[in-house]
Amino acid sequence: MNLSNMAFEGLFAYNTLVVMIGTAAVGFAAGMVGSLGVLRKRALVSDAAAHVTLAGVATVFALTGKRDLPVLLAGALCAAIVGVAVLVFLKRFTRTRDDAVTAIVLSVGFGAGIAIVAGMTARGVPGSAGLEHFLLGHTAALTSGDAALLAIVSVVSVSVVAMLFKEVSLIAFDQSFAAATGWPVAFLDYLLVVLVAVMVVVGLPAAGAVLVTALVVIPPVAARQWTDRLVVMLMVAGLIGMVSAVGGVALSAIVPRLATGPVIVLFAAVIFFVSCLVAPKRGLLARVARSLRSQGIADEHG
Amino acid sequence: MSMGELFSEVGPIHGWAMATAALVSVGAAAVGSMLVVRKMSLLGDAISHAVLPGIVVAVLAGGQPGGPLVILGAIVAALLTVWLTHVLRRGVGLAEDASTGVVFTTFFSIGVILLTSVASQVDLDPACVLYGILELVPFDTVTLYGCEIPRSFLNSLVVVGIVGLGLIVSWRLQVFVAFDLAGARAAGMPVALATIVLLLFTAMTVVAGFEAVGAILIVAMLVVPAAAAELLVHRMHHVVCMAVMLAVTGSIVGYLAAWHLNTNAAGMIAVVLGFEYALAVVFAPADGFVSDLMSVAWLRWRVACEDQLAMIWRFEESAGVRRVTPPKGLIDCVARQWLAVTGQIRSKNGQWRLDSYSRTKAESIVRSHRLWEAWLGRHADLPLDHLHPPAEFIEHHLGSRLLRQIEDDLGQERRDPHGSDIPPEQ
Amino acid sequence: MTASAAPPLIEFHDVTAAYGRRPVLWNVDLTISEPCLFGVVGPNGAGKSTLLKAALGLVPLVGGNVRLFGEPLRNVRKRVGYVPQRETVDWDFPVSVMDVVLMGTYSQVGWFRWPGRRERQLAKDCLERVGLADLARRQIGRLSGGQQQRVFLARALAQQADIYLLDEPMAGVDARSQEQILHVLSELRNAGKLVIVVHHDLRTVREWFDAVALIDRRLVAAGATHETLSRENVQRTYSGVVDILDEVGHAVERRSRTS
Amino acid sequence: MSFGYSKISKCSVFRLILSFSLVFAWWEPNAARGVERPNVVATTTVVADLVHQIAGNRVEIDCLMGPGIDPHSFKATPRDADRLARADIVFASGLHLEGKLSVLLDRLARRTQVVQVTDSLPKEKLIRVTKSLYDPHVWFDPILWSECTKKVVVSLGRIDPSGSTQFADMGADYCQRLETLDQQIREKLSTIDPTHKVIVTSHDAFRYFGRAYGIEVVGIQGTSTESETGLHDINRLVDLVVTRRIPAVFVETSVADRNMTALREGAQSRGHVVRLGGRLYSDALGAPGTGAETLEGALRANVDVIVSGLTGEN
Repeated sequence: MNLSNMAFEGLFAYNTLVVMIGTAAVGFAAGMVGSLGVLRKRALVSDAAAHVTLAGVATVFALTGKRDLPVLLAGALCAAIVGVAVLVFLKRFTRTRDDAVTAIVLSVGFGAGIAIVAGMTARGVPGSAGLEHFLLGHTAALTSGDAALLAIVSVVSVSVVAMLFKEVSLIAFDQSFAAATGWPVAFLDYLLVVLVAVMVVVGLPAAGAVLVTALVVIPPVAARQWTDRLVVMLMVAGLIGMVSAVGGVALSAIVPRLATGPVIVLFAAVIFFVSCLVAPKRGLLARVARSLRSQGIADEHG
Repeated sequence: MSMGELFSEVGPIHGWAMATAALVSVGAAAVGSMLVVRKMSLLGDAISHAVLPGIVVAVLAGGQPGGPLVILGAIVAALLTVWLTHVLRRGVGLAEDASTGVVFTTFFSIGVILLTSVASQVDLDPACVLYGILELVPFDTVTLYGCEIPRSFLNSLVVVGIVGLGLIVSWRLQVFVAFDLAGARAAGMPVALATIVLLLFTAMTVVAGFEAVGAILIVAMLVVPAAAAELLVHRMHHVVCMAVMLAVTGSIVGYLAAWHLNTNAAGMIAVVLGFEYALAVVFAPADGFVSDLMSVAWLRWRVACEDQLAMIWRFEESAGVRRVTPPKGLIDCVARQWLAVTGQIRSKNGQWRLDSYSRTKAESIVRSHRLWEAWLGRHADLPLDHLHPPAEFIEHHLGSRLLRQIEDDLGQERRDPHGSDIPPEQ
Repeated sequence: MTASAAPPLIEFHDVTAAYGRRPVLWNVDLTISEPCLFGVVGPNGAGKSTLLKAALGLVPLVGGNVRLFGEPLRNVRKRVGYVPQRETVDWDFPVSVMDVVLMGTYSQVGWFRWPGRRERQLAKDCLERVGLADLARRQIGRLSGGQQQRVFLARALAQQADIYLLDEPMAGVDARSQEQILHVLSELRNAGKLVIVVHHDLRTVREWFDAVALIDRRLVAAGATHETLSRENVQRTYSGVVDILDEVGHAVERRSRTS
Repeated sequence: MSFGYSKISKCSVFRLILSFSLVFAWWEPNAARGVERPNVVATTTVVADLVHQIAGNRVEIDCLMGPGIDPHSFKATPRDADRLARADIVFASGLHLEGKLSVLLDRLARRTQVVQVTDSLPKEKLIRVTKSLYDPHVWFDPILWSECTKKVVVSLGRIDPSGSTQFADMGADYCQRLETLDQQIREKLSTIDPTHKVIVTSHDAFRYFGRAYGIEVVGIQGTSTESETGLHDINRLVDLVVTRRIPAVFVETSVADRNMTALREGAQSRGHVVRLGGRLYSDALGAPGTGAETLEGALRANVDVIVSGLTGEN
């Protein structure tokens, strides 16, 4: 009785609600934006963008000496946009493969960030140590301001996706047709990765690099199991992202000492694995059933 | 100061640190070349996150930081990651990057949850348990035959030795599988074995790399030198050698730069490796931007000079009927001046003349022009007046072997479609 | 006829097209003034697809130019329909047959706006014409090869173009689909459109196409099918004497890089 | 020849050449300096202060992690290796405060003297966190910390025998000062309303402080600063703060303060305004000139912040 009472209270506490709103907004938007990213085979651009932000954060700190969140966020955003620009540039104009380009941007960007931070620390610049914690999540510590920012960016990203859905899905599906009919493929391509980068940067202080990457990748691939329609996939991905966020937040509000961000990721992962098992057409069970049935028919006829 | 004093207490600190970085980078670059070719570059990053649950479990089971149990836990977690990624790709049909993304984020989250809930009372900073500090590697030594050798260096030596030997033994198989998976399978090669061995090597290298030089650096060491080497050279064993060279120089230059700038060596080495890659992008002999620009510029210059020579040759051939027109653009103007200054053409009574050397050159250009016109006229459905422009373009590109081939193809024909004689080969 | 007054429908003027630096299609000079069913025929690797891509600005031209309706491509892009090769897309992509056909209307719909009722009706009609109306909601990967090709054709129809460029629409396609596609193409021709089809099967050329271009890295011959498709021309197309062109192409690539 | 280390920074061209030559150079810790003072490397500012209080200017103290640097986010540079290599003796805090470095220090002990100052403390006086691990933040209990002086005095005496009496005197003197400080702290803290004697802060660095002065200490994060927080813990803290009407919470100099912001917002939503009591020094002391560059100064500053926060002087 007492236990359930406490759990109940925890679920409706102010902080729980704030965190739930913030992460649900990010979960929904990341699911939608991520769907297009995953279909364009750009799933891990988010990971690269997240790591590159450290260089921006460090540079901005070195220039201004301020550790205020808006200043650092601005630096992170610049770095992420430059990072994905380099990424798109290298993909277009060099022979290096996509995944290698992602890994290069990720590791070199992060290394540069660490070098700048360590350089400042070694020179005794106060406040410079631990800037890389910017990449770690503080999901449980979202404030109403954070949640509002996340909600706004999520609304903006969802509207951009809604506006450019037609164009982006076209280049994702059939690039040569898109080019032949006169759509600016390179521009749209860049727009998509910038959208992902913005998502990542805004989500970083709240969710951390790994959670953002997870929210951009896992809900879309889970949603893909359930549907063959793109619009539906985007919606389902957004929904899965949202459900994971709400579920993870609720669970971490009930059970003590359960880090919120990782629980959200685990929720999404569980949804993904369940989807792989029981999805109506593509799921493992459905496929097994199909093969059994066709075997049965073959037996009857044989 | 005597030699005894010189060698007394402190070893060559930075030398050992650099040697360790270089050694790890050799293994990483070799394995990384394979990974890059097989589009598995992101595995390093994935493993660097995904080992966390393995470490936590190992520590909970009583493993000591840097001890064998922790390393074993990390390797097991790394192999699990790799295996699950593979299953998702094959079984569910996910793309490589998506399956990697799903697995490593999930693993990392499991690790953090274990850390905060089960192990929250342990002051278990994953960074302390596994990730080495390159700069301080030389202080952690073991004595071997009376020599103080850093433990990480020895560990890396063992791992790099195993990996290097394994790669050399399975070299042909690995290369075949990397370039033509379907073909290798069709040829009945043990493709699965090759893949498993490669992934095992990757896991070993990455974990050993963490332990020696830290997580930031190993991801860079795996991919960046290999990708740069791929831009510079083309054959697989050249790629591996080049990648190893780039990795080693990157390690040493990066460490020195870190010393000079007083900053973290791992971060700086990653930056230097990135710089090497950028240099490769810009200056690669075949595909680099600079060589592209240079070759285009050089081609334009050569074309301009050759056009001048050919024009004067035609003037001489026609015994003055055709005119030597004044140069049109700047480059033509400079080209003619250059030819005049170097004595290849001379002005005599207001008429331009070729010397014997440049006459040979001019003749071969005209020969190439007319041969091409004749050949094109025979083989392509083109009106007579459309033959000249393509020949103007091609005349600068045909070598003597090709010209002979074209001549053979034309048989007895010794005139171009406009009726001019084709000069014979010199 | 009126051809003298109107500019030719499509005009390749001395087109040399390259992949990277290596020319793969040499000096094609081809003008088509009248609506017809036009076949582009040649052996594998002859540069047939490259010819279409050159017309669409998808490969760089080393020399020459292409004009459509007497104008450069960018002015008349909306009047050109395109059916790419089937291998170029990810068939596992989560779109239905209807969605794909609607893509044909996107360039008319323009930025930011969604296809409306009119476009949906158009797409439905196009699907009807290729005989796939009943499969409109199916995911595109669950169709047979021939059906997929017909979906692509329907998408091109939805572009409502005046010139249609089809890249190997008959490759790996069942007989029923072939018939259907051919039927639609002749309908288009009868409606006064120019239909250019890249084709690799010599046996069917004579009965299907009004005019052909024989291509093997250069234009061998072009004109009305019965005149052009002579034994001699075919031999010249398929004899491979022009393997020399490949070598020249490589020479151009090499010379412009390293010399 | 011998280089004065401080001269190196003067000329950058010289520095560049040197950076290459240093790679292959072998150091001798003593002969390499013109100055005769022994070279002491301390890991954290707290340890550096302890050594400084005992040795004064008889030794040259070099602190690896400067003011405001959380030992958990320490990134080494090649120069740190130089510093360790040139050290005559290395003082560390011990009890795994230095993370990865702790392991290395154990190994370093084979070539240089390494003194982990908290090692000498009897285990029963320490706060046990798990089976084998103890809370390392001993210095927040001045009396317990003063017990570490003995070990420092002995170790310093070994490398500078001529100064050993001076070290012993200064050590005793320092212990006395810490005792006085302890009394002062007790007096100051007694002004706080007993129900408000709770320090809510972002990580569990103040357990010894709490034990010594009878103050409840609640941290959101564990002892380590890297792990993420669960929502349940935040809610629990909000509950605690609101039900006990705690007037202020505290953040630390070296740790991110997001959790505290969220906590205050949560309390505010339930009608209880919590002030940000101010910054407490935890793993690192203040920069020179702040008055908190010594442990005594930092403890006084902390106590002032705590008292003014918890007595509700608005």
